[in-house]
Amino acid sequence: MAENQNESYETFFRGIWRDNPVFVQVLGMCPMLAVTNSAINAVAMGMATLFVLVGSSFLVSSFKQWIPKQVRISAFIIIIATFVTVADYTLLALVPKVHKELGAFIPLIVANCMILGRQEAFASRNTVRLAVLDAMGMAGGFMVALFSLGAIREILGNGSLFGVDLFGEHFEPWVIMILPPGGFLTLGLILLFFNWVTQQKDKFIEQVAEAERVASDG
Amino acid sequence: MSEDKTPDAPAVSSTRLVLTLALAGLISGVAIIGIYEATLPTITINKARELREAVFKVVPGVTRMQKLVYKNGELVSTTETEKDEEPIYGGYDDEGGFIGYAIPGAGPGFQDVIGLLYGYKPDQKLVIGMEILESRETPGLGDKIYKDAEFVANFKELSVEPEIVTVKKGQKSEPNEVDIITGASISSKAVVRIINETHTVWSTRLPQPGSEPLMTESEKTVDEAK
Amino acid sequence: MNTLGLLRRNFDHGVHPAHLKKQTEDLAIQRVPFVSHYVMPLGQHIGVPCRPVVKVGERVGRGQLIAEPGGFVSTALHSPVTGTISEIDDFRGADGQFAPAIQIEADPYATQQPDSSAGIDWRSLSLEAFIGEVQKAGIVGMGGAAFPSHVKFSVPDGIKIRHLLINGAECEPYLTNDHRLMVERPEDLLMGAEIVRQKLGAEETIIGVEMNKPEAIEILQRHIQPGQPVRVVPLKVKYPQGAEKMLIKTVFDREVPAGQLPRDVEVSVNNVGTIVAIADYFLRGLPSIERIVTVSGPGASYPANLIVPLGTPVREVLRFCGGLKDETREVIMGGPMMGRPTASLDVPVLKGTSGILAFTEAETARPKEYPCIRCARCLEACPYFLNPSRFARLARARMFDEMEQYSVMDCVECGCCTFACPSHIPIVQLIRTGKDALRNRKEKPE
Amino acid sequence: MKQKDPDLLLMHAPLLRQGMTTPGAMRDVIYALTPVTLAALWFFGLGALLVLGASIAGAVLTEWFFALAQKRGESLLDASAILTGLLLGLTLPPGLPIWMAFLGGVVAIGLGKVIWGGLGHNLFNPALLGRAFLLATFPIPMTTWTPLRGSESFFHVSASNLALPFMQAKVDMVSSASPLGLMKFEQEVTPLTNLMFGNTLGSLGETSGVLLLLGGIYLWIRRDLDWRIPVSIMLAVVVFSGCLTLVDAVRFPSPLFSIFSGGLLLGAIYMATDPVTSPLTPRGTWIFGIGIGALVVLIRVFGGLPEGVMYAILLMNAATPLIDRYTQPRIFGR
Amino acid sequence: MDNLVWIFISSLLINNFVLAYFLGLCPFLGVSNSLETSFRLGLATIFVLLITALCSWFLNTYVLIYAPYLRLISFIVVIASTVQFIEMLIKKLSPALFRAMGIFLPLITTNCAILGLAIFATNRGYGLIEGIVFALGAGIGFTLAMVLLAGLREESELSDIPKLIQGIAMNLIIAGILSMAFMGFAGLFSAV
Repeated sequence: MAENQNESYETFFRGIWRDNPVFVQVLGMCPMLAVTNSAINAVAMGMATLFVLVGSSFLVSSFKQWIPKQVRISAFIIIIATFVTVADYTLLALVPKVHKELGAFIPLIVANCMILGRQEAFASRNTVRLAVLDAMGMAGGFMVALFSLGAIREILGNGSLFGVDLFGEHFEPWVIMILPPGGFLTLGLILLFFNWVTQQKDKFIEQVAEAERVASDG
Repeated sequence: MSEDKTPDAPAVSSTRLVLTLALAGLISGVAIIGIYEATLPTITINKARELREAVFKVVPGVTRMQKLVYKNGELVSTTETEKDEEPIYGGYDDEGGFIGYAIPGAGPGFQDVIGLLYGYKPDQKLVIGMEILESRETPGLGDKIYKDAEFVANFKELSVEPEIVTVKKGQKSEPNEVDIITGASISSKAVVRIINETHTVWSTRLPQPGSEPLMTESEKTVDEAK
Repeated sequence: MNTLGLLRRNFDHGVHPAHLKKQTEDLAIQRVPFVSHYVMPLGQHIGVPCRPVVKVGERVGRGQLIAEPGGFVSTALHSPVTGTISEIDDFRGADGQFAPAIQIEADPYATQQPDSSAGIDWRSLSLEAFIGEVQKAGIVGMGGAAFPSHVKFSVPDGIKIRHLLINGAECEPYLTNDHRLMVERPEDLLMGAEIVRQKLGAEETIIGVEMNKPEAIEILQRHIQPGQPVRVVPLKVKYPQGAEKMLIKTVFDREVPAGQLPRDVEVSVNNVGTIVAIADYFLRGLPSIERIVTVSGPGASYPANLIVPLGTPVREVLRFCGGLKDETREVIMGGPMMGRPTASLDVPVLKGTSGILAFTEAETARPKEYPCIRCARCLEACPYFLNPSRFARLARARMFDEMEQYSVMDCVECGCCTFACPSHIPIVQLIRTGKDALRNRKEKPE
Repeated sequence: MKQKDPDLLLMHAPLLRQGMTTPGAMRDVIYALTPVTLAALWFFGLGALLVLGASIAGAVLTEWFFALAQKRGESLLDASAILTGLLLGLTLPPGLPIWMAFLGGVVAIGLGKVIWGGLGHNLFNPALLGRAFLLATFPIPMTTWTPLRGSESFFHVSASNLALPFMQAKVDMVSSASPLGLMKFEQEVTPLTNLMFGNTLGSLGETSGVLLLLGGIYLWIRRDLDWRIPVSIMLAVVVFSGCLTLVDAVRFPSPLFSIFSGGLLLGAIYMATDPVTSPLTPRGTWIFGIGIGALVVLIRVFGGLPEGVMYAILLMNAATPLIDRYTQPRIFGR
Repeated sequence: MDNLVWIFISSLLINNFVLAYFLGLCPFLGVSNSLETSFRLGLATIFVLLITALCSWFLNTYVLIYAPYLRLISFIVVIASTVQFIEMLIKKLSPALFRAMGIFLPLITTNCAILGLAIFATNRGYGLIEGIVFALGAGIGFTLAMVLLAGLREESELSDIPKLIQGIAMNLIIAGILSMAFMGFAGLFSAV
């Protein structure tokens, strides 16, 4: 049971950082860049993705025995599309303003390679429990990425976070940040930072390993 | 694309493949129709409210409205939505007296399509209000077409005779002139152009002032309080 | 097009290094005295090394055959001096590599008269016999490449040489050996040219001389007999005017197709020194045992144009001209653009050694190398219209296949690109790395 | 007597080099820009100096910082960072807050050069990249043209220059449109003499056509400049705008106006000719120049912006690898 | 007519699918390492986009007015089968091309550009001709962006790009710069 616990924990948190779908696997770029011009949009998109990913992972892992391999991709896509449609209508009914901002990118969740990828690589091969945990981890990681990008872009580009003014009225907004180039550049720089952190970490681990080796040799 | 994987997949009859997909389709269809039916009322209400708010904004003083379409040479009231129709909206006061039209228009702006709605008083040939519904203009510059109150104020009382023209900021002297926004001339000119173009289309379709379609009873009942 | 070409009389691109010939151009050729020993490497020419026909301890006369051709693309070697074979072994060459060579101890008491002094009746020779004689005489291209001349003269069936083009361009700075030959031995040059022309059956002889040698042009023109089918063509001063394909482009306004030889456009190009060597052999029976060498450069105490017996150690040649100045940092065999540096002064003068140049700090100091800023000066310099900048970048990225796609093998390493590079990138070396890598790959398929 | 051999080096041929060096070429460009810079100071006063200083400082400090971080060192000696900063500064409006100019310098070097691997490796003109970033980031300050100094003291600095970092500029004077803006939005033609001698509004370095041309001639004489690029750009602009003028002389500006207005000369002579980001091959440079000219006319006349030189050059920079690839010179004998 | 020109220019340059709408980023960032492949993939995408425009117009006109909720599902199914068809076609006609694109062909299905085109065209109520012009502009714009990026990437392979930046981060930054350069086209042909 303890091991199982460990595995669940691992499955969940893997998606957040180590295998982060955006920063590490570089998946799901389209919604990533298109809707992150404000934090609220990013979060809404993240929630919608979470809903779709968790829902379809649950279904796929539940019915994995009954889905023949030959048509699995089509079946996955139908399942995903169903959940996306549900999310689309729900958002339209509940928060029409946000839906208008996200526009065409809600239906485009279907085309997010990350979701299909998780079905193929994980949900269709694991238990329901793990599949849902993995989906939550991945979607969580996706949301972290969306949010950090959205927050950076909104803070610099509009001087606000979730619409709350941060710097007073004399702040000069960096308009580029909420324009398309700002999306590309910010994500590029975040990835750069991520690379750098990973590199430093690897270096550190190496140094520790080296020190241990020296110690054990000595 | 799964050719290389076929060998290790168990042989499955094609009937079963089709059945599986059909079943999946069925389930998804049911789910989709379910959510559609469940959310449709709210969505319809939301949309109607949004539209009404916009119409009320561009035609001040309006409390009731109805959709009008141009059909067979005359402007008639309708509640149905048909494809390829371009509706406008008639605005009325509580007594059903006609106040003005709200006419939607769209056209290319600086970045992307600008969609707007403007209020029009046919007897005075005046634009009496303008609201941008859709735009992706540059934040800080082009978005002034709806963020800059001074610019929007241009459209509170704007003559369309002979046509709306743009002038440099602060030089407005005639009733048909609009002060453009410094640094966002393209966007502000686009707004004016869209109104001009839309007006050219509709000026011939609108009936003589005084003979506007009457407010129909059916609309009145659907109308909710603001 | 042809008229235009004649008016233009030039090849495209190329560079304009300073001539630097003033030091030696008016110095008459002097003979270097015989020294105590000589080293004759067996591979002085392009192609297969020759095979020694003498043994250690054997006495040889000056001009006596000491090694025979090792194949068709190979040539004979003669003793430059009367003396005794003291060693047949590997000797260190200018590039620092060991290669087989014959060392000869000179006989200090010998007269040093050549073995044979009788000419050869060249008129009666057939073309094949003539070619055989040229191989026997050990004559190679004296311009620097040292390509066996008889191979050049052997034209496959179906091709006819119509023009004999004599290369007196001498476009390398500093060098004046060809210039002095033209000034001092115009009759021999014209006679040698006549022999080759008649044997090859060419219609005319054209001597291309760069315009910075007006004296040579004037003297040659004066010596041409009326009716003799010889023209002297003054050439624009530009490096590498002396590269045979460039010379052909200048004179005939024709491009030798890539991968083909001058003979494919009905031309045979030979250096002035080669032609004089042919004259020496057929008129006087003197095989290729000495050559003219220009000693110059800022590090040379007394610059000179010298007749040097082949195999003379560079040290001895330099000693004859008063040695090197103290500030000398580098000694180059050949011209400053394409010559090779030598690691030791004990290396001998070879058939292809056109000059011995001593350079000081000022010439060898390499300014800091900057990144390539893609200024395209190398493209404007490259006479083969290659893209050296790209080669250099590709070579650095070790993308050799891409280099081949950009035709790196067409490069002749003339050095124009490196000369022109404001960022001081050693482009030629980088190209050589690429070419070597490609060649090695070819030799070991898979 | 045995002579002692010197220690022989094995430097490879060619041992001769022509005299020009890369840093020398950079310095030449800076010299060529000196008159323009002085003219900018004359026309716009101390504010211009602050803006130029800030952009140069931004560029040089960034270069220095990354040189330290990557332990490359010495990269300041080639003067390229100073040149980038200067070029960027000359494309900025005189009233720009200096913190923005500084940021522009940082972006120009950081995004335009360092991440590509330094000098010679960037594929976009760093100065223009810095400017494009600034224009997209601060569209209003970047298109606010303060008037000429006129009778104001040289030491008068516009308050907008001194805005606090990250804060908006206080606009303390009525700004007007640049000649191109006037042309585009008001169909008002600025007299040519004003354009030629710099007596107009605009970016610091783009006002004086004559001085820009003089600098270009100096560079051409010094062989630091590929004449094909400016010539083909100007030819293309003249041809395209000439055709349009023939169609409608009121709506479309004359060729001479097109050449002398805006940043065309500055861009054509000093930015497009940046060897690093322009094609290598002669044929390529013609295509490059004509492309820039065509895009400039397209954007100026049919686009939403009054000026398009910067975008035209950046777009052609992006196309340069393709141009280079398809315009490889015919190899000798092939 | 003016409208068609604007739709074309807008989808080609001003609102380039990749550089302004972020559609089709997977192949844009993934396949663009070789010019040749990029160009071919671009052509394939143009083709698929045109088919998509036709399909979505058909669906919009004859199916979706009765069942708007089926929009997403029907788009996906139709597009996926079209791509399957293209894949088979390419496999048959040009095995070399098929090999060159390998795993990326199925990716066209999940390429957001395809679905995005259908959705945008529906949202904007484009007719058949407008839809085709839109698809053409978007497809050429996608190819243009792909080819430009591929050229830049091939060239930058010869550069000393620091290790840290190489890869996706660099591609994103190049894309950002391209996107910035494309901003110059804003307002093109709408101002006149």
